[in-house]
Amino acid sequence: MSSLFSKIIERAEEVSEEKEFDAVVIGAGIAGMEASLDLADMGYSVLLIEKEPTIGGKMFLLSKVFPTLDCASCISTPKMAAVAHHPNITLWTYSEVLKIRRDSERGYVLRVMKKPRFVDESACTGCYTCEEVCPIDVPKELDFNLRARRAAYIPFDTAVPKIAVIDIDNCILCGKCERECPVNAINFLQKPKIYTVKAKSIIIATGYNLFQAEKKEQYGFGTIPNVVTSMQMERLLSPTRPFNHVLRPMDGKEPASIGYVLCTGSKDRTVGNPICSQVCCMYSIKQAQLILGALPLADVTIYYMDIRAYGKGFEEFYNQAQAMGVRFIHGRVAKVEKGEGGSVKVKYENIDEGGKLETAEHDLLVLSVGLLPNCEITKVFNGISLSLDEFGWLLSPDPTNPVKTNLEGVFAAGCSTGPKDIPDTVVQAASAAAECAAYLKKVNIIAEER
Amino acid sequence: MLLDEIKKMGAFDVNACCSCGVCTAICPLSENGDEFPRKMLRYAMVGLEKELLGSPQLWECYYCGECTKSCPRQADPGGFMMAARKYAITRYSVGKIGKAFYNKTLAPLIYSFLSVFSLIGILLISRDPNGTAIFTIPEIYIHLAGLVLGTFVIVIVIANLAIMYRYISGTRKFTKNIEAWVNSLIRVIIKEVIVQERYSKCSDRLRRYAHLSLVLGFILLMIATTIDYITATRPISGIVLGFAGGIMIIFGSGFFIYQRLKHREPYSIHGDFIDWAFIILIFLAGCTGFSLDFLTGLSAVVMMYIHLTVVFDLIVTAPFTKFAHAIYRTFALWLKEVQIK
Amino acid sequence: MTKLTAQELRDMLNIKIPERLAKISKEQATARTKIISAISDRPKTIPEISEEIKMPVEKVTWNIMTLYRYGVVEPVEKTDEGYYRYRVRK
Amino acid sequence: MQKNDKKIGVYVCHCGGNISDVVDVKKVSEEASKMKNVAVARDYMFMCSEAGQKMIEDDVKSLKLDAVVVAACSPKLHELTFRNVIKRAGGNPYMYYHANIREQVSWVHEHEKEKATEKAIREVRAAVAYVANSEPLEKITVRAEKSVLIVGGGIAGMRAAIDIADMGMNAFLVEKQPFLGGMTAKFDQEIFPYGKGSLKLVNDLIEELKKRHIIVVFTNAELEELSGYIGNFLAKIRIKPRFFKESCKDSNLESICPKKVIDPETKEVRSAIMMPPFEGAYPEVPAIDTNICDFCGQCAKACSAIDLSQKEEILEIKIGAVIVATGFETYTPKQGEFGYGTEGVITLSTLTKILSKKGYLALDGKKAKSVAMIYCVGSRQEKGNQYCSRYCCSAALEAAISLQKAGTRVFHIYRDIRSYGKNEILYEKASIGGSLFLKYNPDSPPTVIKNGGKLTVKVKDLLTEGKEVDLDVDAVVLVTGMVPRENEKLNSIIKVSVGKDGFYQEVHPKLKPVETMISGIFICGTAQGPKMAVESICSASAAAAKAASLILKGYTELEPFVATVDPNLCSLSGDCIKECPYNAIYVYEYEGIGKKAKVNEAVCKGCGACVAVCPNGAIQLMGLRNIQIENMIVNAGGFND
Amino acid sequence: MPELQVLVFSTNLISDVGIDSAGLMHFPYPANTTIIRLPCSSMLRPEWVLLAIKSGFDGVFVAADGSDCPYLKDCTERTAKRVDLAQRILRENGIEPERVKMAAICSVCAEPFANLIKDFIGNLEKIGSVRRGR
Repeated sequence: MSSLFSKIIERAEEVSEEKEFDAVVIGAGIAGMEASLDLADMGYSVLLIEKEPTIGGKMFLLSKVFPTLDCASCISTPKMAAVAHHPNITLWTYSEVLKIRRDSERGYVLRVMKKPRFVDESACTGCYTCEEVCPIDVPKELDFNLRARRAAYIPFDTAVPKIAVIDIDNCILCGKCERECPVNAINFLQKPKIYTVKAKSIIIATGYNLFQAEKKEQYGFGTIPNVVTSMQMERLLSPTRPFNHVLRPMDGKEPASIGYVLCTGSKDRTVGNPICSQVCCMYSIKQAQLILGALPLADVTIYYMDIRAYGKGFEEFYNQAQAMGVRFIHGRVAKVEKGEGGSVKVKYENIDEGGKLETAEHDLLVLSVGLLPNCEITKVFNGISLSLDEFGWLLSPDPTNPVKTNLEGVFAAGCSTGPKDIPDTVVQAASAAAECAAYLKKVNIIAEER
Repeated sequence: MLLDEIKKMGAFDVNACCSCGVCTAICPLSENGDEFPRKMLRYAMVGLEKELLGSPQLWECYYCGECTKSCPRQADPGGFMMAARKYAITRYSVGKIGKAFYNKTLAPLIYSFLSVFSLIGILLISRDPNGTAIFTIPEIYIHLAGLVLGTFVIVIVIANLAIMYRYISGTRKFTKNIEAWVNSLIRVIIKEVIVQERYSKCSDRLRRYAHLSLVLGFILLMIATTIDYITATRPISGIVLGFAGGIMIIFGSGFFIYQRLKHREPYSIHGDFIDWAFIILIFLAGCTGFSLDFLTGLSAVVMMYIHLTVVFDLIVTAPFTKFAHAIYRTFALWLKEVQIK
Repeated sequence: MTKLTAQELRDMLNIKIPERLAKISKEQATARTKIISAISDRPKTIPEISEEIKMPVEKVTWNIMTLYRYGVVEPVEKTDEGYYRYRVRK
Repeated sequence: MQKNDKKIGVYVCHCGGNISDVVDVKKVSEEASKMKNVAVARDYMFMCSEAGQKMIEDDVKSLKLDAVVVAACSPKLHELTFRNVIKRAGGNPYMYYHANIREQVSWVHEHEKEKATEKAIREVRAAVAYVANSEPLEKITVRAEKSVLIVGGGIAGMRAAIDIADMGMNAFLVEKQPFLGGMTAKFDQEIFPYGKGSLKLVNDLIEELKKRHIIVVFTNAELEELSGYIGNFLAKIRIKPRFFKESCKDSNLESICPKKVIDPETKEVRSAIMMPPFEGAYPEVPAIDTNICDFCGQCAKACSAIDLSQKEEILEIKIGAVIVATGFETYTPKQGEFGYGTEGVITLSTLTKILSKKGYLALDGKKAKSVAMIYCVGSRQEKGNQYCSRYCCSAALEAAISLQKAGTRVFHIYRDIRSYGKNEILYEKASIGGSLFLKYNPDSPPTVIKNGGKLTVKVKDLLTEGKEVDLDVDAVVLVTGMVPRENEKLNSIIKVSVGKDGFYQEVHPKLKPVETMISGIFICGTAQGPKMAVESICSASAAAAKAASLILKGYTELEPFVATVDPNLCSLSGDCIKECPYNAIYVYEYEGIGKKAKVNEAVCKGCGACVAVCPNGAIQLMGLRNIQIENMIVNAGGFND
Repeated sequence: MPELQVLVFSTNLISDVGIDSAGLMHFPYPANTTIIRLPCSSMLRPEWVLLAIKSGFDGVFVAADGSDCPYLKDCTERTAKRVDLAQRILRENGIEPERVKMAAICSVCAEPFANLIKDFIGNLEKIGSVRRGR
């Protein structure tokens, strides 16, 4: 079935005017934003490209962040605003890089498609009218399908830019939104626009993909109710939560007992990912603490293999969770089964307690899903290739300069080279900015000498 | 070192184990208090030989492969259990004779020797007192030889079981109630030998049927042979039972050979000489025995010789080869039933 | 009044609306109406609504939470079993 | 009184429930709207969001607000955000007060909702009183020296220096030891998954460093004094003499030197002459350790390159920023801690040193057949270092793999194996290579016993039903972690605060991971906290990036919160001059007024100590003038209404 | 008796952070507090304490920087001098000098702060409100 969107893509028009930037940053998550801001502060012109309709990546969807427990929005939203307002940063959301080729004279030439939102960006005020009148309910991706959004929607309350977008593949073209829009911003005749962009350097900050929990069949995600992923739990705990409280997605009950299955999709050769995802232990511990804040009477049990509280302040945070009464059980959950009344049964070996085989029942089971590479971008490189390592992350060949890739002038920031927590991501993004700035300086000197 | 010894028997990947416990929790047979396979792995890795050999759990496993399929480190715990059982067979056997059967050069030699020995014996026994009809065998000699052989094997088996009991009684205590012992034995024989109830918990149903048909086939053949022996003729009941038993054995062993050739399931990937010898001998025993009912004349006699040789090989080596698992498993399950928790 | 761009696009690309979407839109509308009418007399919990309108609990939850986020319904109180009762927002 | 025609906007944030679940934000904004001078008062879900910011921006423009109050989270998070909003709207960013009603109200008074609301109102009232008396301020622009001082010549310091140079600034690298390379050079271990040894990493960085003439390297040198402020620091560097004019061909020098000492780190005997410790070391010239040398002159007789008359120098340099990359020290176990002090019990750092030299472990000449590694020694302790040292699990696993290659069996006695990320492969490799892992409970730690020349480790192995396992081994390796470098002197010079764990404290782990409370001073590498080599390098270039974004332009802007003297009120009591810790106040001849006190804005840090002692209230802090504080005090309670 | 009211002077970089951390870690303390930030506690002019009492506050708590102060090594001593002076002024005005108290609050002193402020208010309750006459 050819989707409507693909038909519209065929109507794409080329924009003849070429744009030029010192650096193009691909991916506007926390890493992309940080790298862009640093470069922009140093005076370089930056084009920040994001394929989603809003910037912010995954961080702004989180509840609070470990180990300081400050709210993720409070850190990411101001950064998002700063990116949007910085005079040296050009921000293209809902845009995709189609092709990148090397040009000996000018560095890199990119073809970038700005997808149509079917909403006039300059007119939209983000008033939600279109979303309210739209008749189509679609699972909301940014709430990990815990509730619906509409086919015409504003991605998120704290989205940047806060502009509506129409999901044309789920649209019935009824025109209700168009009729109701108070500023007449909706225009279904918008076409995709393809730009040619010249850039001296590129920073890749495409982040990661979450492990798709349904692939681990034994854990029953998608088939057993009340088995959720940690990202769904993150949403349930966040101040912008989709529900009115921390509730089970099956029947809206307040869970009295919550289990966490660590290493879902990590350290597991049966799903093809032998490495550790670095963050799951800590975010699970954090969520456990938050749950005890939201539901003080709840029991929280974490099934782990090794607790990896390795970063600054992490061990202390882990100790704090233990002191709060979070139960830690050494043993990888083998099987998840449906219990009575929406409960979820887990079977595991309690290794540290003499290796007893045990079954526990929880109201809600959270699968702490791992991080997988998101390096699709390597496919758009034309005539040159950007190398990946054996696990599918971007290859960083040189330990003296870990943000460098195999291509000159292409740098990696954040999770593109491997799983990372937020502090490491921010540090690495700044590092990429430094190396990029150093590279730009060199390129400029060479250009001047010519 | 213990682990190295076991690794020689096939547990090639066991070192990869990181003690996550998935194998134990996924195992359909493992139960609270008698967990396996991870504990068995640990005993072997840490070098706790007494604990390992004293674990009846070794014999509870049917190697369905669930643990191996779900092992995140691909440490093949199922393969380890198999290897550990082989190791236990060598350790339980009197004078550690069993070890020879797991030696790649010794084992074929032993089998060749046994086969030649049995052939000569058969030929000797089959000599007519008049010295004329060499190829007619009075069945009484065969049965007699079988009886001697049987007694010999049974004595060794009992001695082996005594060794096994000593190990297991080192790790657990048993009831002193004789009645309980007897009742448990009957229960175990019915539930675990004849019906193989526990095996039904494993997911691969076809494999269970194959195994069950092997076991039942053997039992049927045993009954048939006994009937033959007692009646000294071939009554119709014996023929029917023998016929059925033959088919069941051919199906069962054929299935396992096919699986091994296909190399798809975890349990069929690795296998050394002794595994193949065991299963091929069973298959041959089934086929030759079965064909006896259809053949006449010289071909029947030749087939009979082959059949007898194969059966001889199988039975004489039974206490030292995989065949022994039938008796060790039954014994282990029996001991589990009478143990005091 | 000028023609809607939605209509124009439809005509231009000769688009037929997939049945899937038409069905979704109809189903959603009836589901919403049913839920709202079920709680119009008094606030109810999700299992109660599910029982009353014979709709799977998962579906009721999904719809209730969507309606809650769009400001149509609101939680009132929590039952001892840990369920919230929802009512139509005045 | 002040002119009271200011228009103030008050914005109360819900913080998505963080505040509004406790504080009745509607009531706060309602009360605020009744306050004097308040033109508009609103509440909103997330003031810091794009939409919230736009709301304020629009109000400032359309209502022509003079000043703004936002009542939200801690000002440490968003004060700057909202100042920028006002700036964007065309207002003066200093006509602003950030009332903290989250950390200091809603989060602590959860159970007293009404009183919390009242407190929030008081805070807003104080804030309104503040801005009602505020006046527009401008940032102070200070010319910035486009050069950076990097303290520490390990991998982090070298990386930072290279980046600083490459971005177009001058770099001064100061290393206390006679040679560059730091800790990484001492442990040659493969860096996973790069397949490169750490010594190679050091050598590569040294090569890069040498290529850049813009980088000035001082070895055998220490930061002696640091004065000034961001963009205009003045650093005094003490350079100790090497006593070598050039490299010396005679390799026997070390034996000629009669002074011998056991090196505390390598435990090896060395002389006072320190030869380059590895091939490619920088500088290539040897140095004499003055702590040991008694200037007997024997070496000078043997080698003409030695000049014992060299003198210590003190150099003054002007710099715009400082990057502190002083690294870590390895934890030294206490005597008896897991058998430490017994023969055959060594630390991980000793093991790596031995492995890098020999490739195998041999004690008493015999190759060790088996080794037990005890993890978390000096880390994750209930008493002592609570933190996890991050690198040790992976480093120990790496060492185990090398040991196994050499035929040594390894037992790992651990608590949690923290081989995070791709390092998990090391864990797997060590496992497959034959390592045995035994997990211990910290409540019953393993014991190391030496009996008749035999080492035995007793451990209750949680993985094997808690059974006690006795391991007879040839050596025990204590997997020791990182401890902060003790550096009292440097700490007193740079005044960067130190966290509970003893490492330098960053401003915020996510927002400002390499910045310190003192603007212009950055931290990176293991000085900030335990890290792997590659992570150290990343944080070093991050620090370089942050320094660059501050000073690369050649000027920097400072907050205008400095003291200022009203010469008309000043009686030149001299109290403020005495009180100022930065010598920022001096006597100045004002035209037509005469000699009065005056403040050097660029030096003043705005602590306000002078304000307190002025008998006349003549010296005041910009942005927090006495009248503002007094008005806050008078109005906050609202008791006089 | 009207509820006692306490004015707290905190410092931007250290003690305010400590008070924030009481919030972060949810260590409750009485809500009848109002907090005003100074850059450093040594900025406190003694007469401000008198002003606070006269403006209706029943007590003033000075959360000093202690040894963590980024500005001054001897911050505590300097602040102590100011508080001494403030007590003298209070006494001269017939007000109990116990109404002002100082303590060093470090940036992670969440629990100590909560306890100190509770104690301080407890002591004030013995003296009573300054507004008792009103």
